[in-house]
Amino acid sequence: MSETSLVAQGLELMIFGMGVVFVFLTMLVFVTGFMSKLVNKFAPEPQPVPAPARAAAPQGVDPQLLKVLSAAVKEHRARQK
Amino acid sequence: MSETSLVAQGLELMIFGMGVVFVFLTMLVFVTGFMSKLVNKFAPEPQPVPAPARAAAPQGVDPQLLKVLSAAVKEHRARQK
Amino acid sequence: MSETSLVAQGLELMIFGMGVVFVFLTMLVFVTGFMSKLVNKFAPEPQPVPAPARAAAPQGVDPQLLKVLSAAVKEHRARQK
Amino acid sequence: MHSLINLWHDSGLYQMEVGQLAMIIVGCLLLFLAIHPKFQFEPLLLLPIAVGTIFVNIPGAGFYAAPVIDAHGHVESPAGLLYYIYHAGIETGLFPLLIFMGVGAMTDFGPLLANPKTLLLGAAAQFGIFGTLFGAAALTDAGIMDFTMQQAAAIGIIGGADGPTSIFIASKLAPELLGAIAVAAYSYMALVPMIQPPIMKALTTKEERKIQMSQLREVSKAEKIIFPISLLVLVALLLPSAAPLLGMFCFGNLMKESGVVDRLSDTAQNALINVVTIFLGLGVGSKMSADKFLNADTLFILVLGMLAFCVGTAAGVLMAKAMNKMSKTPINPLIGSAGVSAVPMAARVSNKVGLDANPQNFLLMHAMGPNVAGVIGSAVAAGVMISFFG
Amino acid sequence: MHSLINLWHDSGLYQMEVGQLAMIIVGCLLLFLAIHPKFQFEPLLLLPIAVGTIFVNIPGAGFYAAPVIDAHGHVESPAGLLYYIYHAGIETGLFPLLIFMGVGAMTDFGPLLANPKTLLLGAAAQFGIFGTLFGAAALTDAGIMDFTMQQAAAIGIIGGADGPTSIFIASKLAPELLGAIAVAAYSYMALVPMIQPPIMKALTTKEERKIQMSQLREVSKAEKIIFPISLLVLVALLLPSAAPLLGMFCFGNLMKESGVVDRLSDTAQNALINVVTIFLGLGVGSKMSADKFLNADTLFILVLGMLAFCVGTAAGVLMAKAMNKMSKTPINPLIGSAGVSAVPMAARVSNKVGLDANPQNFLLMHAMGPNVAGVIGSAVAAGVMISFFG
Amino acid sequence: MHSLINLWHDSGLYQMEVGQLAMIIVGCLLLFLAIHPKFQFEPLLLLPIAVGTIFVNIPGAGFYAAPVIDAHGHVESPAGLLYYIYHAGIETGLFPLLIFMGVGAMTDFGPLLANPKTLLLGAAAQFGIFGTLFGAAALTDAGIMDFTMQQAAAIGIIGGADGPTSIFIASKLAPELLGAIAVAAYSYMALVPMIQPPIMKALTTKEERKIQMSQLREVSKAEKIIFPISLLVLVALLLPSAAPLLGMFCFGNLMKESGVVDRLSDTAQNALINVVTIFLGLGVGSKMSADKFLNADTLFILVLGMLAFCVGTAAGVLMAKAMNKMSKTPINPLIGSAGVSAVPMAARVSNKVGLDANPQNFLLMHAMGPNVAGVIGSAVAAGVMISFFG
Ligand code: NA
Ligand code: NA
Ligand code: NA
Repeated sequence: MSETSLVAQGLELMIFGMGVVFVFLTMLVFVTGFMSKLVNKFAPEPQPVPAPARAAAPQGVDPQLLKVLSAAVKEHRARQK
Repeated sequence: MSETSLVAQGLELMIFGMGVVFVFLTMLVFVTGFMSKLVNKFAPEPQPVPAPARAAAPQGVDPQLLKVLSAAVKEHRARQK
Repeated sequence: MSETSLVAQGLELMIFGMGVVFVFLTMLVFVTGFMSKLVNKFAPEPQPVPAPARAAAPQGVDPQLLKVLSAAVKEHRARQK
Repeated sequence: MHSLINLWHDSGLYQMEVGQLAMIIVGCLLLFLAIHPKFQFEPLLLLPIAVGTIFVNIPGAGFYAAPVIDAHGHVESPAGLLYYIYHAGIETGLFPLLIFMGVGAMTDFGPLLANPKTLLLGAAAQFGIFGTLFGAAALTDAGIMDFTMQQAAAIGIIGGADGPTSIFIASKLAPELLGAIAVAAYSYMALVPMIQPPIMKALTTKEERKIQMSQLREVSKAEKIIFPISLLVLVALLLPSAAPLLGMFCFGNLMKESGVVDRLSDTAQNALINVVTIFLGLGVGSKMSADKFLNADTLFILVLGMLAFCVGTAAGVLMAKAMNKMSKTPINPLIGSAGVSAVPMAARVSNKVGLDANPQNFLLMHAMGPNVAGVIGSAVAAGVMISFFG
Repeated sequence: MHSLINLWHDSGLYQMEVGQLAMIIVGCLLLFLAIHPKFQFEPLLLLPIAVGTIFVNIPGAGFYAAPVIDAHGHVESPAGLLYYIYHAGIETGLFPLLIFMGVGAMTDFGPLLANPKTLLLGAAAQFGIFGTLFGAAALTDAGIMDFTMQQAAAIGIIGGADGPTSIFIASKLAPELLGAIAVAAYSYMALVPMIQPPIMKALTTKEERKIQMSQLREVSKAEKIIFPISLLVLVALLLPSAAPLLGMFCFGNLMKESGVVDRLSDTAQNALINVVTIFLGLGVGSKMSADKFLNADTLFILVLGMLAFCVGTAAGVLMAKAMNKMSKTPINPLIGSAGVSAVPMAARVSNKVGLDANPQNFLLMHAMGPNVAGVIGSAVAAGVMISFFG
Repeated sequence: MHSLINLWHDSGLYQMEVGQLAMIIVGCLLLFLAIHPKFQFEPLLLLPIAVGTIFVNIPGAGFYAAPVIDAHGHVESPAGLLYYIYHAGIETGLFPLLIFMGVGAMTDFGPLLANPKTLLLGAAAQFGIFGTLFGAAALTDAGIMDFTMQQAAAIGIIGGADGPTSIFIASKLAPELLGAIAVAAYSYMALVPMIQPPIMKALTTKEERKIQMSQLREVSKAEKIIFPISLLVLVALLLPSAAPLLGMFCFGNLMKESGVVDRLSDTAQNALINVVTIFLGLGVGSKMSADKFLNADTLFILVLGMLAFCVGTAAGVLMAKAMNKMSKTPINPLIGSAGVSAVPMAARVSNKVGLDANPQNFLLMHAMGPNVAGVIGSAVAAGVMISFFG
């Protein structure tokens, strides 16, 4: 490596590096596509899981409180009649 | 240790180990019982602490909840009119 | 240092230490005052930021919310009558 | 081009040995067991172990490379990630001890304090450890297996059904078996609902399984605070070699029960134990190299580990049967199986088998006593081993 | 008095060299850029870096003092805080790897999986890295600058627009430039909303900017779980030198997507990454000493780093233009610029420039694909460099 | 049997020396003081210290065993838990510095900025430190005690009423006294409500105690952000030896006040400080061995430490009296006692004694200024000592 000029080395690393990046990511495109096809063929999702409870209450809204709240709402409606 | 066969050593460690385990835990049974008696004699608990507030609201008031709450209040007021 | 007695060293460190502490904190008084003047001259705060939400609910279920909640419940009951 | 050839020589495809490939597949299999909804075997540990397994078997990635230090003490090239993790946290024993502290801070000794006799069930179930140890020694003498006494002890500890204890002992007595032992321990802990019930049913009559136990008394806060201190002092007096494990366990529990350092207890139960769990798993995975895992020893470890679970379960149940016969108050023998630890899975299994026999029979809280006693019991067994070999 | 003279000789006023004073002012300037509402340049990293810069330039404070060990191995005087942080976390590569794990646990590969072709945009944008590297090498050959090949590579990686990758590579290839490189990387990431739009507009027609893309399909949970494993295996087979960075990234993402270790994923995304971020910033700051920062190299690094961002942006946009011409489904060239990474800032820039051209054109989710592809791309580029120089 | 004899020889009962037993009892006593509702002396530190005390005095448990390394650098047997904790976190000074960062992130300099003159109260109260230091030196010269100058300084710092500062200085100047100094510091901080009021009342007239102070002005966000930077720069210029402590304090405060790195500030105030507190306490406990604690020095330390608190309190009150006489705006002398630090306990004591004299007199916010000034003051004093002995 000591012989070649820096610019030659830079050129080599540039071509070589971009080549590897493209080859790797192109292979990843195919692997991903293949994987997705396999998954959707053999393990199709029964239905898009809504998981609203988890999404809506990521941390700290505890069920206890929700219970209290819905009880309050119910009571409220009952009295409203 | 190099003289005795592995099976003899294994037997020794087995008997010895189970012995220690039983002795230790048996002593712990007595120590625990004795401790409990002492505690209940000299420092009987006045009443089982209920501590409901803390259990009900573990962490964070989340915005979601506030939204739900204010929506409920609005609805309430609307119906009240 | 090996020559002087401990009491002399102690005296020196005492006078010297208290001196430095006072000089440092006195300078800090001036620096702070100067800084505050500069800030209030060149970057006066438009208005004292209330930021009540953040201050009120640092961690845990904040009392503010509980107040709001119980107030709502009271109001609700009062109107119900 | 020259660099292209270098890259090819650096690539996994060129360097990969068949053993490494096999271990990467093993890693993927462990991931499957950790993640798939049908299994979900102790994913908190098994997932990081699986990833560590894959990492350490990637040829040329240097995850377990040793550091290169020049003559002046300067680092020429740093070590790999798993090298640092293993040597800083597992070789030193720090990670298992911190896990024990966190587990202590999550443990409620209430049911045990309400019925301290159940400590004996936790003692009996440790026969799984020592019986297996003896078995491994005997089979080695018979020429069937080839273990040292230390290795036999490290394999036996799988029967303690307690992950951190297994890792702590294996890293001291037989680090070369650490990977297989940890995987066996966590897998069988996850398999408790399948391993235990047949044994429990075979050793008990239907009548015994129907036995209802009298409700546990309330335990006061003071008792809960003094218990870990008493246990710590008892360990100090009788079995100091068990003091690191049980000491950290008691420390964690004391932080929780004292109620005066809630923020520390919280951190011990959450941020700290989670960080340590990630690193512990990766570090265990670092021992899952092909030469250490792909051999007959691993197979024997899996067989002996399973045996240890079965023997421990049986010993616990038989002890509970005996205690039921001698005790005035009724004791359902099904709670004996919970003495192996595997908290809280084993206690739930006791409860479930009890409910099968008698839909009114709620054994969960009764089984929690022997369950946490099993943790103490296997830590005591670990102390015996450290003292024996130390 | 004697001690008064000592104190004066110990004071900063007496000892301070002009370079140190200048660097403290640089530190204050970085603080200003991190904190002032008009800038707020990546404050999570820039604030600790700025404080570390001030710390390390206080004469006599010993923040980067080496430890003094006597002949028996006892510590006579301990090292400084930043010395420990740098050597434990940055020299070893641990901190960038842990950050990568946390970032993985925060990343959603959904948009990428819905449109895997966008991976190619993440590839193209890495031309910023290699073009700049070539430029630095050429300018050195021309006698304008004076960098080694390793330094050129470390500077080029700024174009990856990914902070931890830059720090990881710079600490390996050119630790003497680490401070300037990290500051440039984080500053330009913060400046993406100003750097990219002119380039994006110059390289696209108004018609192209108006192109609406078809809605992304739903991606199943199974795909999201299998993707990081596939990526990890691919890295293992093809480019092991990229395995530390991408492996930890995949590990973090797998913790998140598997859904079975939520508490670990949570900790990786919060407590752990926060602690590491504090230390990483301080550690980077420890390399901001006057002799390393106040020289022409820093100026060149800032210029070349900016160039790298511009070239990467342009390459991404041009690649997207080409793909739009070849693809059946329309591809808005504006999403190409997101391939540089700078997640999620660059994707937001694509969205904003798209909205300027067509108020109905929501590109955000489409740009998230190339955006995370850019992270993978620059980690691959980093792997190439490690393999090249290793 | 042989192994039974070994076990007996390994047991605590066989090995325990009377000093170790006494120290275990001391540990239990500290637990009592930390946990019992009547005391609850700074439990966050005292509980881990107490547990560490018990740990290190268990004979044969090896909590403070040194590692055994063979000739090739391989670990033959790892060190004990407390050995690692002490050498990694206390000997290096890392733990006190991280605590200081966390405390900085919890501190509000608002009251101090509204009335910067109160910084002088924080200065005056440091006379507790230097007066005690002088006392210890004089009593040693008189042959009553036997301390070196370094030890005298480390004892004096107890009067700073600031735990981490005490530990930081003691670990540098007199590690052999660390245990006793830390226990004294934290215990007396907890006893502030009993130590201070008599002194405060003795030195003030009822009229003085009734003085109401004018309401503090609002302090802007910009001032709060610039203050820690100013303080850091002033330290850099004048007293670099105080820069580690005050630098980390300012860093923490800047993270909080800047408002741009809330997640880092959060972690510094919670997960990180909690983890470090656990380890700091255990590490301090590791110095509580019988030979270091059960001697006359400890007694003298307890006496001198108490004296330091009293002298500091008195100096603060007298300074406040003097300032009240010279100042145009009224200053209640009771806020002077808060200058010792012990945040926020000492400020609450000022408030309470004020309320006793005049139920309309709310001094809490006024006392918070000198209270945080006391932290700065004792860190400055620490810097003086490091410079003097360094
Ligand atoms: Na067990
Ligand atoms: Na990138
Ligand atoms: Na103080």
